[in-house]
Order: sequence, then C-alpha cells, then structure tokens
Amino acid sequence: MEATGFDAWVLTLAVFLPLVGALIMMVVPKAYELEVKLIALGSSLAALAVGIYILFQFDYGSASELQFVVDKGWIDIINSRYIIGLDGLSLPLLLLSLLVVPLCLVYSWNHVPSPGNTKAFFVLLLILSTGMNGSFISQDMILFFVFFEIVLLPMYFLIGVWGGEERRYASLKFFLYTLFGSALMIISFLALFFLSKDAAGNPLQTFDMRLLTDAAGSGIVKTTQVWIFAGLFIGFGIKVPMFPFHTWLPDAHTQAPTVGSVILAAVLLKLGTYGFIRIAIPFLPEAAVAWAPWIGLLAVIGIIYGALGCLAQKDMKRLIAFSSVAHMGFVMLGIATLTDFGLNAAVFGMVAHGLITGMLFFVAGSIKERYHTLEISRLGGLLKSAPHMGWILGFATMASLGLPGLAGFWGEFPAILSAYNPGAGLSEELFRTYMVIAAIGTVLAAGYLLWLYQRTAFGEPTEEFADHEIPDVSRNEWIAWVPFLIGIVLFGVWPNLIFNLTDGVVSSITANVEAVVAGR
Amino acid sequence: MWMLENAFLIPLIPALSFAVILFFGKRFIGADRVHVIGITAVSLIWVLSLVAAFQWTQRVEHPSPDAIAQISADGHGDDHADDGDDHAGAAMDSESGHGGGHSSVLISPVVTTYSKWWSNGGVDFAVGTHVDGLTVLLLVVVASISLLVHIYSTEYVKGDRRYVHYYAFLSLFTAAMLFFVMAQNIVQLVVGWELVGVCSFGLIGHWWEEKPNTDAALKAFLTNRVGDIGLLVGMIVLWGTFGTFSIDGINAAISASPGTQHLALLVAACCLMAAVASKSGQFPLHTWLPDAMAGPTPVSALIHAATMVVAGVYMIARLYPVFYDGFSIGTSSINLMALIGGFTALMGAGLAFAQWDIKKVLAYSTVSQLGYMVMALGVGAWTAAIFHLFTHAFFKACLFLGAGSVSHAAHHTFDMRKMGGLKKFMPQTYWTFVIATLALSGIFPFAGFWSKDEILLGAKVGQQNGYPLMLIFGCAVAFMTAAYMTRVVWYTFHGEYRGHGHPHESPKVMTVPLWILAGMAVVGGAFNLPGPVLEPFGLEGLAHRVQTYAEPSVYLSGLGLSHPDPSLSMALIGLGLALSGIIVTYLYFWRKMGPHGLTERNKYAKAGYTFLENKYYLDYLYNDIIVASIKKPIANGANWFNQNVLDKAVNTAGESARDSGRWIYKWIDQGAIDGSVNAAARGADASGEGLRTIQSGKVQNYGQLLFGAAAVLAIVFVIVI
Amino acid sequence: MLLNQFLILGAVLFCIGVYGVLARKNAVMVLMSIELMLNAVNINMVAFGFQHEVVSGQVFALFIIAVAAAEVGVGLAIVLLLYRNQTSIDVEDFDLMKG
Amino acid sequence: MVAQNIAFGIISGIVVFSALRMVTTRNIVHSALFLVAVLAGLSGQYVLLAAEFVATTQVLVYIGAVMVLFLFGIMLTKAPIGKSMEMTGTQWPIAAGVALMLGAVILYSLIDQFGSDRLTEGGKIYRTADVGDEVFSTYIIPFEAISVLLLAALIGAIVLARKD
Repeated sequence: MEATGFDAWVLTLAVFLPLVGALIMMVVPKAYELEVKLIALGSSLAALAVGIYILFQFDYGSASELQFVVDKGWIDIINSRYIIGLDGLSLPLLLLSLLVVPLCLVYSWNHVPSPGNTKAFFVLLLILSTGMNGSFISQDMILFFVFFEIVLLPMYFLIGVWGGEERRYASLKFFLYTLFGSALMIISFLALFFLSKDAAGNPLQTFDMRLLTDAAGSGIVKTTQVWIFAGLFIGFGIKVPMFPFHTWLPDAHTQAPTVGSVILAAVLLKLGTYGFIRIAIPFLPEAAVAWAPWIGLLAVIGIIYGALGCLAQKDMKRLIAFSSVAHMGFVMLGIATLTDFGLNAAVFGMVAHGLITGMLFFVAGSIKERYHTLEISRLGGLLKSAPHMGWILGFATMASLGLPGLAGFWGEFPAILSAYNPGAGLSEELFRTYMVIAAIGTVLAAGYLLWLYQRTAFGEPTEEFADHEIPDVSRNEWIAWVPFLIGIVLFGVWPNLIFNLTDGVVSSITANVEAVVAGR
Repeated sequence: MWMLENAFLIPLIPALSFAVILFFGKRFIGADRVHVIGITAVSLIWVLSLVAAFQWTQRVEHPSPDAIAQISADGHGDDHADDGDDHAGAAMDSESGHGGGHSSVLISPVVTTYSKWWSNGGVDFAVGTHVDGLTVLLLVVVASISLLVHIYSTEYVKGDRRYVHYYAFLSLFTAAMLFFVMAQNIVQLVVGWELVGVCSFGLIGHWWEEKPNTDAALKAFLTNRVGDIGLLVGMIVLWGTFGTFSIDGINAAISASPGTQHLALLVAACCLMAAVASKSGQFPLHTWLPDAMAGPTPVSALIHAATMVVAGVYMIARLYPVFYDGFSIGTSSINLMALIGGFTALMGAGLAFAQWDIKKVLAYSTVSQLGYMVMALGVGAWTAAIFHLFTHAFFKACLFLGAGSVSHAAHHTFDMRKMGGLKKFMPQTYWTFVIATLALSGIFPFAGFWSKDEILLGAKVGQQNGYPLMLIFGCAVAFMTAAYMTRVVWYTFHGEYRGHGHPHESPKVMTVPLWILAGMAVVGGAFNLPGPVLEPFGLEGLAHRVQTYAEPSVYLSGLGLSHPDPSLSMALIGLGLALSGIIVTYLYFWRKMGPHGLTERNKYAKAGYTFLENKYYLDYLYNDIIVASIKKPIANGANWFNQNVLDKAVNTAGESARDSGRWIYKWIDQGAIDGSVNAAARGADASGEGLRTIQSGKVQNYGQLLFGAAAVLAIVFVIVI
Repeated sequence: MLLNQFLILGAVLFCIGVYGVLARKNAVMVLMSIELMLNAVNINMVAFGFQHEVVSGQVFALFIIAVAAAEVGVGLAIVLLLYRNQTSIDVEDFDLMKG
Repeated sequence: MVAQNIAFGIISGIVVFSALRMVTTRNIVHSALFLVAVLAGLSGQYVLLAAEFVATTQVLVYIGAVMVLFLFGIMLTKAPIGKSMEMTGTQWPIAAGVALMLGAVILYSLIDQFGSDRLTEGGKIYRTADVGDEVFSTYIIPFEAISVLLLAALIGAIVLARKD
C-alpha cells in the first residue's frame, strides 16, 4: 500500500533534507561560519525530527511490511523506479544514521580537523547523510546503488582531505576497493534484472526489490544463482568488511578524521550487512544456502583473526578498527546461520556495533586531540588525567567486549546461540564448530580490549604527559556522546526494542528461504 | 508469600543504590557519606531476605494444596523439549508433574515469576525470579556478609581516593550477585555471572594506579572469560537439547526422564565445569584468585571468599540434574567433578603452606574449600556442599576481615614476616581470628566441623558406590587445613612483633562485624545438625534444617540422592585429623620440634617447596607460554599475515593495475597509436611539432582538435547510421 | 537545378573557411575565414528556404548577416586590443590558455 | 534552366577560386579583396535562388560595411601590407587534413542524402515585402533581440577598442 498525504513525503524528507541543507550552505559565503554551521545542524536535526515522527507514526503491529511507501517513475527506459519504503529492518538503521550525523556535527562544531574549512567539511557530512539514509530505505536496486555510491565520494574526500599523514593512500584504497566491490555488485544487479522470472515464468525485467524478493530467484538455475551471489557477496563483503576483504578498513579508520571514523563504523559498514539481509539472501535463497557455510567460515576466521590482529596493534585507532573486523564477524556469523535468531542477532549486532564502536572512535579521536598521539605505549593514566573520559572509555570497552546488560552482548550471544541450530540445509556439526570458535573469540575480545584499557587508562600518566594539562570531556563532547551512552544501556537492558522490530521481517525472509530449500 | 513472589525487589534496591551513589553521590550527598546509602540499601535487603527466608520455611512446612505434585511413574518429560516458550516451571505446578520411576508425593514449592524480556525468532526470553530454598539461603548469606562488609568498610576504606566508586561498586556487586542467585533462566544466569565478574574486575583493580593491581584484575577477568566459553557453550547446548531457557524446565525435564539425553548432558556438564573452574577457582583455572587479593580486603572477604566465588558451586547446585546425569554421579565411584574438586582442595591446601602473604594463604584456603564443595557435589552430597558453602561464607569472611584488621594495625602490610606477637596488641581480632580458624579447621563444635563432617560422610557413602579416593583427599585436606591455619595464627599473632611502629586494635566498627561473623562461625553448624545430636535434648524436629528447606526435593529425589545416616566414627576421624594437624603445627612452631630448616638441607624438600612457592608453575604456563604466545608471536604473525600477505595482495593488485595501465599508456597508447600519429605528423611537417602541441594553449590547436573530432564523430555516425 | 549544387558549394566554402581558421596566423585573417564559414551557412539557409518554399530561410540569412556584422565589430576590437597589449596579432603568439 | 546552371557554374568557379586564394595568399590586402569576390559571388547565388533582399543586404552590409571594417583593422594593426612569408602557420598540413576530412564527410552525407533532389520549379517566390512581413510579424522578437545585440556589440567594441 502506498502512503498518502504527508506520510508519502516523510521518507523523502528524511533523506533529502540534509542535501537541501548542503545546497543552501553552498550559496552562503564561507565567512558566515556560524550561519553555515547552524544551517548544517538545523537540516540534520530536521531530518532527525522527521525520523522521530516516523518512529511515532510507524505501525509496529505490521513491522514486517513496508510502510511509507512511495512508488514513482524515475528512469523509465530501464524500468527503474523511485521506490522507497521502510520496514522493521530499515527503521533502526535509518534512525541510527539520522542520529549519528547531527552528533558528529556537534562534536566537530569547534574542532574541524586540520586543514579546517568548516563549510566544506559540514557539506560533505550532509551529503554523506543523504547517501546513508537513502540506502536504507531504497526499494529499487538502481536507487539503492545510487545512494550506495553517493556515500563513497564524501567519505573519500573526508579521509583524503582531513585525514592523517597517509590519508591519500588510505582514501584511494578505500575508494578503489569499495568501487571494485560495487562494480561486481552492479553486474549482479543487472544479472538479476535480466534473469529473474516471476511465478508464471515471464521475465520480470525489474529492479523493484519487492518483486525480486517475491520471485526469490525463481527461473535462475542454481549455478547461475551461485555466481550472482558471489558478485553480491564480494560487493557487500568488502563493505562489511569480511575477512579477507578487510584490509582497507584499518587504513581508512586510522587515517580518517574522528567523525569520519565514527560514521564509517556506525553506519557505513552496516550498508554491507544490510545488503546481505535485504538483497542477497531474499533474492537468491538457494545460493545463500550454498554460500552460508563459507560465509560462516569467513566470519569465524574474521572473529579470531581480527582479535589477533588487535593484539598486535600499537595504535589505538587501528586496534579499534581491527576490532570492527571481529565484531562484524559475529554479525556475519548470525547471517550465515540463515535463522530468525541469527538474522535478528545480526541486525542487533549492527546497531550495537554502530553505537559502541562509534563511541570508541569518538573517545580515540578526543584522546588524539589532547595527546596528539594514539600510540598505546605513550598513553596511560587517562583515568587520572581526565576521569570522565577514562570512565567513558571503560564503559565503551566493557560494552564492546560483550558485557551483559549493555548492547554488545545481545549482538554476540544470540549470534553464537543461533549457530547451534543453523537453518535448513546447513550442517549442524560445522556450525557448532563455528559456535565454539566464536565463543573463543569472545575471550580474545576481552583480552585485547582490557589490555588496551589497562595501558591507556590505568596507571599513572606517562612521563611525557605527566605535566600536561589534559582537559576532561568538553560540553560539545558530552552532547555528542550522551545519546550513544544512553543507547548502549537502553538496548542492553531492553533488547526487545530492536528485536521486536526486526523479528517480523527476518521471519519472512527465513520462511522464504526455508520454503525454497524445501521446495527444490 | 508476598516476598517470594516479589523477590525482584531484592536486587533492584542495591541496583538503585548503585545508580544513586554513582551519579549523585559526590555532588548531593558528599563523597565521604555515600556509605549511608549503601548501608541503608543493604540493610533493607537483609531484612527482606530474612522475610523471604521466613516465608520460605512457612511455605515448606505448610505447602498450599496446589503445590503438591503427584509424581507418577509414567512421566512425560518431553513436553519441555518441544515448545520453547513453555516455561516448564509453571507447567510443573499446573500439570500432573513428572517423575522417573518414583511414585511418591513430593512438594514442588518453587516460586517462579517471570515476564517476557525479549523475543526473537519465535523464542521468548523471560526475565524473572526463581525462588526456592537454595535461593533463599544464598540471599541470606549474600545480604548478611554484604551488610557486614559495608559497615566494616566505612572504617577500613576511610579516606580512600575513590570512596564513592568503592561503595558504588559494592552496591552493584550486591545487585548483580542477587540477580544471579535468583535467575529464573539460564540466560539470566549468564548475565548475572558476567556482571559479578565485572564488579570483581572493577574492585580488584580498585587502586588502578599500580600496575600489579590492574594486572591482577585483568587476569581475573580473562581467566573468567576462558571459563565463560564453557558457560556459553554449555548453556547453549542445554537450550538446544531441552528447548527452554527456564532452569526449572530443564531440571524438571531431566528429572522426569533421567538418562535419555546423557550425551548432550555430558557435553554440557563438561563445558559448564570449565565455567565453574574459572569462577570458583578450581584447578586448572584457579590462578586468578590469589592474585585477586590485590583488591581491598573487605572486597576479598565479600567477593573472593564468601559470595562471588561460590557462584560456580551455586550454579552446579542450581542445575544439579545436568551434572548428576552428565557425570553419572549416582552410579560412578569417580567422576570429573569430584576429581577436580578433590584435587583442587588438596592442591590449594598444599599451596597455602608456602605463602607469606596472609591474604594469599586465605585465598588458597578458599580455593581449597571451594574444591571441597565441588567435590561434595561431585560425590552427590548436595546438601553437605550447600551447608559448607553457608558455614564457609561466615568463617572465611571473618578470617579475611580479621586479616584486614591486622593489616590496618600493622601499617598496611600483609606480609606475615612483618607481623608476629599481635595477640597482645589486638586481642579482639586475635580471638575472632582463632574462632574462625577453629571453624575452618573443623574442630567440634564450630560450624566447619558439622559441614565438613557431612562432606566426608557423603564421600564415604556416595550413592550406589562410595567415593574412596575422594574420602582420602578429604581427610588429607582436613589435616592440612588445620595445619596451615595454625601456621598463620603463629606467624601473625604469636612470637615477637617483627614490623615497625605500634600496632593497635581496630575500632569498634571493624571489630563488631568480626564478632558477629565469629558468632556465626560458632553457631552456624546448628542449622543442619544431625538428628542424633539433638535427640538427647528432645529437639529432633530441628535437625537437618538446611536439608529440609534448601534441598529442592522435587528434582533431587527424582534423581535419588541419598542422605547418609550420621556416623560417629566418621566424625571422630575428621575431628582427629584436624586436631592432629593443629597439634603437629603447634609442636613445630611453639615447641620448635620437628625438622626445622629441612628445606635448606634436603634438596628434595627444597625442590618440593620451590615447586609450591611457584604455584606449580601454572602461572608461568598461562602467562609466559599461553598468553605470551598469543599476544606476541601469534598475534604478530596474524598481523604480519595481514600486512604482508592480504594487504600486500591488495596493494599489489592495485599496483599491477596501475603498472599495466602505465604499460598500456606507454607502449600502446603512446608507442603504437600516438607514435604512428606522431610519425604521420612528423612526416608531414618538417619542423615536427607533432601532436605534442595538443596542449599548446593555442586557440588554433584546440580548433584543430574540435573540428577534427567533429569530423571523426561525423564519420562514425555516417558509418553507423 | 539541383539542391546539391548550392549545398556542396556551401560545404566547400565552409571547409575552406575551416582551413583558414586553423591555418592562418594573422588574427584578422582568422576573422575573415570565419566570415567565409558564416556565408557558407547562409547559402544553405537560402537554398533550403527556396526548396521548401518558406520565407524563414531568408529571414535567418538576414539574421546571420546581422550577427556576423556584430561579431566582426567585436572581433576586430579584440584584435586591436591584443595588438595594443602584445604588439602582435599572430595567433601563434597567444597561448594564454595553456594550462 | 540551362542559363541558370551556366551562371551558377561560372559564379561558383569564381567563388571557390577566390576562397582558396583568400586562405592561401600571402598578401593580406589581397586576401581581403578575394573575400570581397567571394561575397559578391555569393550575392549572385542568392539572386539565382530568388532571394533578392538577401542579395542586396549581402552587398550592402558585407561588401559595404564589413569589408571596410576589415581594411581598417588591417591598417590599424599595422599588418604587413604586401607579401609576407608568415601569413600561414606551421600547422597548415594538419589544418588541411582536418578540413579535407570534414569536407569529405559532409560531401558524402550531402550526396547520400540529397543526391538528386531538384529545386522546386515555379514555386512561390518571396519578395522583399514578404520578407519584411515575416520579419516584423513572426520574427519580431528575434529581430528586436538582434537589434539589442548589435547595440551591445557596438558598445562592446567601443569599450574594448578605447585607448585608455
């Protein structure tokens, strides 16, 4: 059902308000810095307000169905339409994306990293916001692809201009690597466009995700499905990032400016996992079953491997970046099980990882700002120099290692749990082995995170910084961080807030997979 | 029964107190007065837990009609395995009940209340409380010790740099422990388990400026995490096997049809055993516990002696059918749990001899006693283990607080070589310490005697078979315990004072808790006296109170636990061993008899002592071999692989793409195509400006390109169309 | 008469004009060549107008003549300006567009 | 019709010859005079196409006004009057190539498209009055725009060419 009246506009507004803000900012001269900032914040807050309106208008009873649907002609010649809609799977991610951007703006209000130029920085953030929001609500593959790619460019500039010393290398690597994945992805999209058939056997020739979900790969022989899935797998897997496609991530994270890292961790990586749940699995269930053991294998390798990588790092940001590889491994393990449980856990893990790792990157950025280094061996005694920040770091660390009662646990534990009974057509023994390996990963996670915490926060400040005045958490930082902290506790204590939303969507996906597997 | 049904209030109160202390403590209450909130909250839960205990006894003695379950021979335990959202505990009351081969009237008075916490993929996760005798017993223990430690700490931690955080964490710990104790389902168990671990981490690392403290905290957390692998996997196996998270449901399902899921239960029990080993300091994961003494002493008393470390024991007791079936406790005469427990008891006692730090002696003693409890559970003496848990909590807390008092007097040292002769300076501490020592050693009529006696008896009688090896272990440990504790008393309180300054007795706020605990160490045994002892006084009705109230007969009877008759001979043997331990040590130290300086003279003795001093080299194995190898070579190897293989592959791909691009540009574009153009141009133009002038900036060149390109395009169109 | 007669004449003149624009060094000559090209277009206009019996062809030819006149005026002014600044009107001397 | 064809042939020959000489001669004044010949020839062609007003305008505007402007330009820029070796750039082969290529493709297209289309015989002939009507009715707005353009060009030329 299509939305009418104002409801038909809300999603479009949520997506494009930041872009409008960016356009207005472009015509305001750079000299009016305060006005520029206010426009940026205003437009992103307006988008957030729309998001909150959606939160209240959303029909939770039918969270599994698309709501606020708009279906308008767009590029008729290739039968691509402007279809947007929102269901329980998209809602938490859209809200996360809407929330992160204004907080990043507040965080960098007076601290735009070198070489400055607030206006350009904020404009890029707003464009980024549009790309991210759009990706989560697109229901047309071409539209999705466009938004997916829009994200790339501002991020490239954020890293390449405002990044660290090796920013050029990192940004180029990020750009080319993800572009490479996108290229394979669009090929797969086209293959789906041309090969998919409806129930009656007529070619669909559509990019409409709803129709393709219903078709569930019918009319495509299994080997072809597997190949198409491979394209999607690499495209999304690079974005996640999955082992062994992760090597762009540490460089990008390490070199990116703080808010760049935060957005990268909080939202961008989720585009990959979201793609798996929204596109790859529902469109090609048979191939998903064929690929699941391999996804699971790469996921658990990622868990252990990322953790080991963390232990070897000397740079705090790089360590956190590697921990993302491990955490996204849990998410991918949940996805690989192809069960309701696992997919729910994956979505939860996405949100939780976004909040927690975003928080960690915020703290790392603030430490960098104060100490001008992130070399772990040179830090120490943060709890003494800046107690509040030390506490927040400790809190985020605990959340990241999966402490129950905080958000991280509910992404990890159900993912491990789901591997005990994987979905139809998957080997129990194999996935139970994965389960044990993933459980071992939690120990390593505790190891590297606590080790990091011990060396940065505990103890006395190192001689180098003993006499330095280290300012504690500033007002802007509080404003930017408190929503993250609240979110971590809230979802940790009441996980149903997310599970409730995603459960319906996920059940229909897995039911579809099961039906297809059983039917053939 | 209001308290039993609303037991969730009990963890809620300290949780609120935690939040209040942490967020408002410093600003609104005053940093040095936050203990008021903590003590108020804990007093409140102490009263509530006593109310709960009273109501529980009432419930057991006057069960309501609907709580009586008829156990029929043809139990249908499969009900629970089928539907995940069926909380079998509720089913227990309403349905006709389950049983395996028994047909007797049993009471099922477990009070479970729960509500949906979250649901996921058709599986509901509940949050709720599960109150039975075991829960109530733990409630009382935790609340009492926590209260005394709160009071004691006001003096001991006075003026500490982080007074507020100290009390905040104490409150949080109390809340987490109570939450854990009342867990309605295994997910809650996991949650509580982890939360107490974090509190332990925070409190061990309370003085985090010094590296050894943070090292100890990290070690504790990481060792616990290793066990948590087992916990997670074991719980998942249980869930996968029985399809429910409810503790009640799992227990009922196993009791209803014992032996049907033996393999799964064996796996689960082994996994959970790893968790027990880490949390309750069992071999081989006990090494964190002595290091954990880096925390403040009251914390050691509360967390690392009386409450948190018994979480593992509690978990075994709580899920006893899993272990009973998994390890075949009823039919074997040796099993993994009994072996681990027995060995740990022996090993801990041995290590306690070689320590100079008074807290470490007590820590190894705790390890040893926890091993005793696990062994008791391993031989099927459920009630004895729980009874020992109960008595041990009091006298061990008393010992720790006594050690704290000593250190308070002797300028914050725990090194026994700097103490001595403290008896005359601090008599109150001395006498309470001695009482607790006697209780720990198992001297009649102190609390430890009764509980230890029951364990030995349980090991002797066993179920179908006795557990002779465990009996030997138990006897040896009884002797050793008495001996090393006497050594501690000698070094600390007798002889000449070897430290600096003038030691003094601790203030009342510290000694009063000591006396209360010592009092419990005296009379604690009364809660589970055997019948024959009471017979002469005509009080047989009060016999075996712990057994009566705490034992969840509905499961355990289904398994067929035995309750051996008290045996005078066994009691005499135990007492004799303990006394001889004391006497031997007395002669050795007081009378200077025996082979003094043996370790210097005899190389075997010296080797043995070194072996003990180095704690069996387990720390070396863990830290220097396992952890170091993961942290350095393996992690670095992984990193090297990442940088030099994966990343390099990517970079190489990028570079080779760039290089091939360059090659194509250089040889094909510039060389072949452009070269031919150039050649043509050169041939036509003697001066040979060639196409290099393309970028001349001159209008005419651009014009050439424009028209040329237009012409080429036009040709293309002409050809194509 | 064939339509093509005029069209081909126009095409030939146009190409000669192109050659002149591209090859001549003197800026005035370049302008003159442009005039040639414009005239070549005019022939086409008038020829097509005649062929299709519409008057628009002639009208547009007139417009083009007017625009050409304007263009020559401005063009020569620019050439004069260039000459004053650079004392040369050799277009090869002007490479200000070089990046 | 034969007479017209003959006239067309002669005039075309002159025009093409003059055009070629115009772009190849080394004397800039000669070049200008050849351009006059081309324009005059084209004026004749317009007459052949019954476009008398265009032909008249061609003579008046081009030969009368524009050519005078050119000559002024030549004199003001002190271009070497008389033979000069440097009238053609070094890149003339490329220019020739481009022009020939362009010419070839246009000629091919024209022959391909209008191979044997004959001009309409005895069709409606538009006189000067018709042109006037059309300009001041249908094309009034473009006409006004052109007027403004001319004015702007005038002002622009003055501004550009001013000496200060």
